[in-house]
Amino acid sequence: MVLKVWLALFALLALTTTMAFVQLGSANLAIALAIAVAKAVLVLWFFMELKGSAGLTRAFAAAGFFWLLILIALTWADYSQRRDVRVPVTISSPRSP
Amino acid sequence: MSDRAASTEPGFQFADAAQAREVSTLGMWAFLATEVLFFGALIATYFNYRIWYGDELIAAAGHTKIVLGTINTAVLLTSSACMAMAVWSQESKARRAACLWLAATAALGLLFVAIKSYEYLLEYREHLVPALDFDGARYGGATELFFTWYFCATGLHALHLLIGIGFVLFAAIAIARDRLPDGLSIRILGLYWHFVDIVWIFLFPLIYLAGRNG
Amino acid sequence: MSTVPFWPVEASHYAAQLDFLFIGLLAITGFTAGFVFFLLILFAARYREGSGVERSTPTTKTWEWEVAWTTASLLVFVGLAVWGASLYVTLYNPPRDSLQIFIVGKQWMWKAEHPGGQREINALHVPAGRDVRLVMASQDVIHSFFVPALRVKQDVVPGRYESLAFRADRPGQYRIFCAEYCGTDHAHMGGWLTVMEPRAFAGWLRNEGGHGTLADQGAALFRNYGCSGCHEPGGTVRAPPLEGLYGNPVPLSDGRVIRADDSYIRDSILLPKKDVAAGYDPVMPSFAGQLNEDDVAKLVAYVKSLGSSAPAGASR
Amino acid sequence: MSGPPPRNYFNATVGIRSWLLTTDHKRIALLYFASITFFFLVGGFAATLIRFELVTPGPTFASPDTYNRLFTMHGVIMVWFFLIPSIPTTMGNFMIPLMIGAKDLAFPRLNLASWYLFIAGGALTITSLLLGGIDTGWTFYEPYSTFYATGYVILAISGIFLSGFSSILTGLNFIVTVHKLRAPGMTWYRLPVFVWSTYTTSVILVLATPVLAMTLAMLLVERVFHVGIFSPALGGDPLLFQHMFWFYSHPAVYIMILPSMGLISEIIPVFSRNRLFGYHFVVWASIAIGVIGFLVWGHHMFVAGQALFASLAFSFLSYLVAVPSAIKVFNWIATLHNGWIRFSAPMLYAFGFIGLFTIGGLTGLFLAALAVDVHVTDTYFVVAHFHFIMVGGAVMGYFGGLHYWWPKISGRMYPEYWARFTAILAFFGFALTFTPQFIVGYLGMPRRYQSYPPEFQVWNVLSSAGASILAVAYALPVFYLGWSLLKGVRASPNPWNATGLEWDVPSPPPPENFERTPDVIRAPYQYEGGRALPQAKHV
Repeated sequence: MVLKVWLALFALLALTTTMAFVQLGSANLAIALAIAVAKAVLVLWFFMELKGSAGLTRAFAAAGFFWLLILIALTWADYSQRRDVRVPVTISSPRSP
Repeated sequence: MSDRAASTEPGFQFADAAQAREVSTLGMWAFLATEVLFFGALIATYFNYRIWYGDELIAAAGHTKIVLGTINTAVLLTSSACMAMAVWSQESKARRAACLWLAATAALGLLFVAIKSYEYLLEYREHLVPALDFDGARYGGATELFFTWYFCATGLHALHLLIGIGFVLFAAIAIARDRLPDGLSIRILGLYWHFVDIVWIFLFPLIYLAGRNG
Repeated sequence: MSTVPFWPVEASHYAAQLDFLFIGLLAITGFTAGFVFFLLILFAARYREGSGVERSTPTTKTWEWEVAWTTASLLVFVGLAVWGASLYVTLYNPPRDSLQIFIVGKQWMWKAEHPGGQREINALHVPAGRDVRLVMASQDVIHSFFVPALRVKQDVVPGRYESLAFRADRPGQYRIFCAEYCGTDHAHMGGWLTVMEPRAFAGWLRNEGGHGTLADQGAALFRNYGCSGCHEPGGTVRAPPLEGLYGNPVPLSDGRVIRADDSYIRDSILLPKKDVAAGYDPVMPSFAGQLNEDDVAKLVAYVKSLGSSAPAGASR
Repeated sequence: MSGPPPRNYFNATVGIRSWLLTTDHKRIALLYFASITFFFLVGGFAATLIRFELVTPGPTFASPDTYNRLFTMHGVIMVWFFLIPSIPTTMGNFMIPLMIGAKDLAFPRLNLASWYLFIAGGALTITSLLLGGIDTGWTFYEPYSTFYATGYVILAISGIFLSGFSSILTGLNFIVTVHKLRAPGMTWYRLPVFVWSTYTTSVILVLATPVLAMTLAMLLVERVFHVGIFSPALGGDPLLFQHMFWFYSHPAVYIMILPSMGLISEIIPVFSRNRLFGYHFVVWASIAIGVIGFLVWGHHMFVAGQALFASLAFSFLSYLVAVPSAIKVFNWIATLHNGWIRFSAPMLYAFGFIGLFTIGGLTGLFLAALAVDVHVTDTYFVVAHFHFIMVGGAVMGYFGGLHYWWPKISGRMYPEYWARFTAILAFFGFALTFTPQFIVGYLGMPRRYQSYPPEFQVWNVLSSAGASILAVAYALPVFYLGWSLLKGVRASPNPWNATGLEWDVPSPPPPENFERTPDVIRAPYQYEGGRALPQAKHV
């Protein structure tokens, strides 16, 4: 079982490295993160035995990541909207994000 | 020590060994939640600066060594697999196998640190280390900001890895000399090691892969 | 100031609106607090241990009460949130033709520069009844420009322009404070805002004189820092022309298009490699070390004076 | 008073070693109690100096720099070394195992490690204080604290860093204990509300403190290596520091108030001999405060240059987080209905809490309204608001809980009339200190000002007068509680005739808490016509 997961992780690593060299603009970050999440879930589910553990342990595992998302989401709300709104209308610069 | 007979040896407050195991696992998971947020603050910093300096961070990330980064990720993933084997064999009472797998995990961990320090040396030669002699003229824009963040994140990760290697070697010796009280499993050590691996899984794309499509 | 002040003076229409909101909040929270205290004292007195009051069997079903006071407080709170926000948004879009004054916050003093070149330290003169927009920058730490009489405040973060818009209606002298802790003399970093009748203000501008308009001083800096060497026609190095640049969209080398505003010009002077104009290579050196905020402001005014699509009211 | 006192956790073992290496949660609670009392007195002393300085508009006795170091020390010590650890580490450590029927916490040695980390952190911060202190304000805002501040910032930050890890370990210990070590029959809805609120506090502690640790670590890197993650010189953003600092610091104020709310929910049913009104709503209100508390930190940065969209979102969410607090206050008031109210000291502290916390909470609505916040943020209006919540709420609750469980902790009764007098004195001293600050705040007096315009002097003199009364009211308990340790009447196991599990063991309790693990048969606070129905029966 450990061998299968190990090979899957290597496959994903190869995939994400090759995908990095493909020019996709802003989608690159999204794909790289998606693959990273997939690898992390593999490690969590099999290596850290979340598969066999109680719901409570899974809740503890998910709590950390969920709270990190809160921090990232609400700071994103500020950073993505900050530049142009502050400058008054006379010379507003709608800088495309 | 106090003569509270019923309550001196550790674990007196647990009804039985199974509860002790559950409690230690839950305790480690709670600790890992704090570690997720501890590294999370760094990752949030990266995302916010990525919103502001998207292209500059990509350009700055171009200076990172992707080949070494990919090898390192492979090394760490393999060490995670070895740790999983070690936990599995230790719990099925295969003491010798557990020792070997733990030794392999520690060795791979040390290999990772070696490759990482070699990478640091290369970056030092290219004057990319902010505090020492960052070459401001050559690398404009947010490069210095990116490398400050890079050294904080990878430095902290390497520190966690070294602590992990210390514990793995300690556990390996304890199992070899059979001084480990039976029932005490190295599962929680495995959880810690896998967590350090997950942190690297998320740092890898942010540091190395971002720079390739600038 | 013999009488003990209880309520801050209102120097602008916005201040009156804000006080109305404050009194509204005071009324609602006062009523709630009064209701809670009344019940507290009533129950404490009525159900004290010794009293023989008949205690009917305690109600077991409590959720009607809960739903009642939860929805009540939720509705009241949402209403207050919307009221507060609506007033806040008016601060954000000042009319286009406001008088622009440039303020620099430095450790323990406010330096103001009027478009006509007049300079003031820890003081500010503005015409009554006219919209004023302060474009503020800080040279060291975070400061905060605060005029209690106008009920406005804006932190000044170093490395960025912050703008604060207000319209002072009542002539008089009002205090200016620094509201964000900035070091030893944080308490002494303040002064007086003098609101004058437009005529008196014009008189004040004249006799203040000043040493040439902001734009003229900018032109002098433009030459002796060597900007003209590249940016003027016939320059040695190929650099984007600045005539008619201000306020117009600028295509960048990485495909984005942004409008050339104050912040864009400022960033191009201090961090030139950040937004490189399309078709030019990033050779411009950074002036971050050599220019302080006042000089940058003058250069920005000079670039603006080279013609811009925005209505001329801003800088003359 | 006949014969030697029975064997209890106090005299089970003797000697310094048995105290410094103890793993008994009751002893660690007392170690914490001694250390935070010391920090409370140090921080309180700084507060009296500040109020004394503000009596005259100009410099009274301190130079601007000394004043800046005073208010920074007052902030740092009160926040990280008194308010955050106060209730969870003392009463939480002592009472939670007793209230859920456990022999000890899940990780006793980790508990002792947490105390040592706390002491190490405290020592570092006190050393930075003795060497000259820091003048950055307890918020350490970025460009000033890294490149312009002259004090021993690195030492102080490392002290706070260690105290942060100490509270993480305590939080972690409580979470696992409440999940796994409850006595048979103690279901989640039979847990006393104090255990619920300390559990929620621990969840906040565990999830918020790491972000503070990382932010302070980055600040240290920046100050030591002069290289900026937040510094504008490199294009970094000082607001990012504020975002991550307040991501911790707003949940931190809920860490301070939730345990006090738990204590009030314990005290009011006992002294009004009445069932707690809407137990489920009070419990879920605590959890709601814990969760929504993480979404509102932006209201500290409305004028800091945050985007309009973010400010609107944070303002709306800040109003949402006020709703659970309102629910709790209404439930406490409803509990008094149809009760037999006795005005003993803990109940007076509880009334003081409800009064002052309600005002503090409602003034929070002023600050959440965007337009009003532009005028009053960074003025004494804000100072009054958070002191109403932290001093009027958390500290009143702390003293209430201290008196409520004093018989159980020390085995002695405190002198009742002294305690009642102190509670009333504290209430009025507090009101006189902080109400004038609302007025002078709206007038526009900024905070952290060593000298202020003369027209604000009247209100400041009133506030300083109130502060001296408050200082007396906080000093008195040290004397009469100390006196009660030696001369106090011996306490019975259940002096208040209350229903919790902790009242079924002798006071002070034996080292192993319960001879046989209790079998819980009933929810807490079950008072039938004034008669208490105990929660568990002991087979």
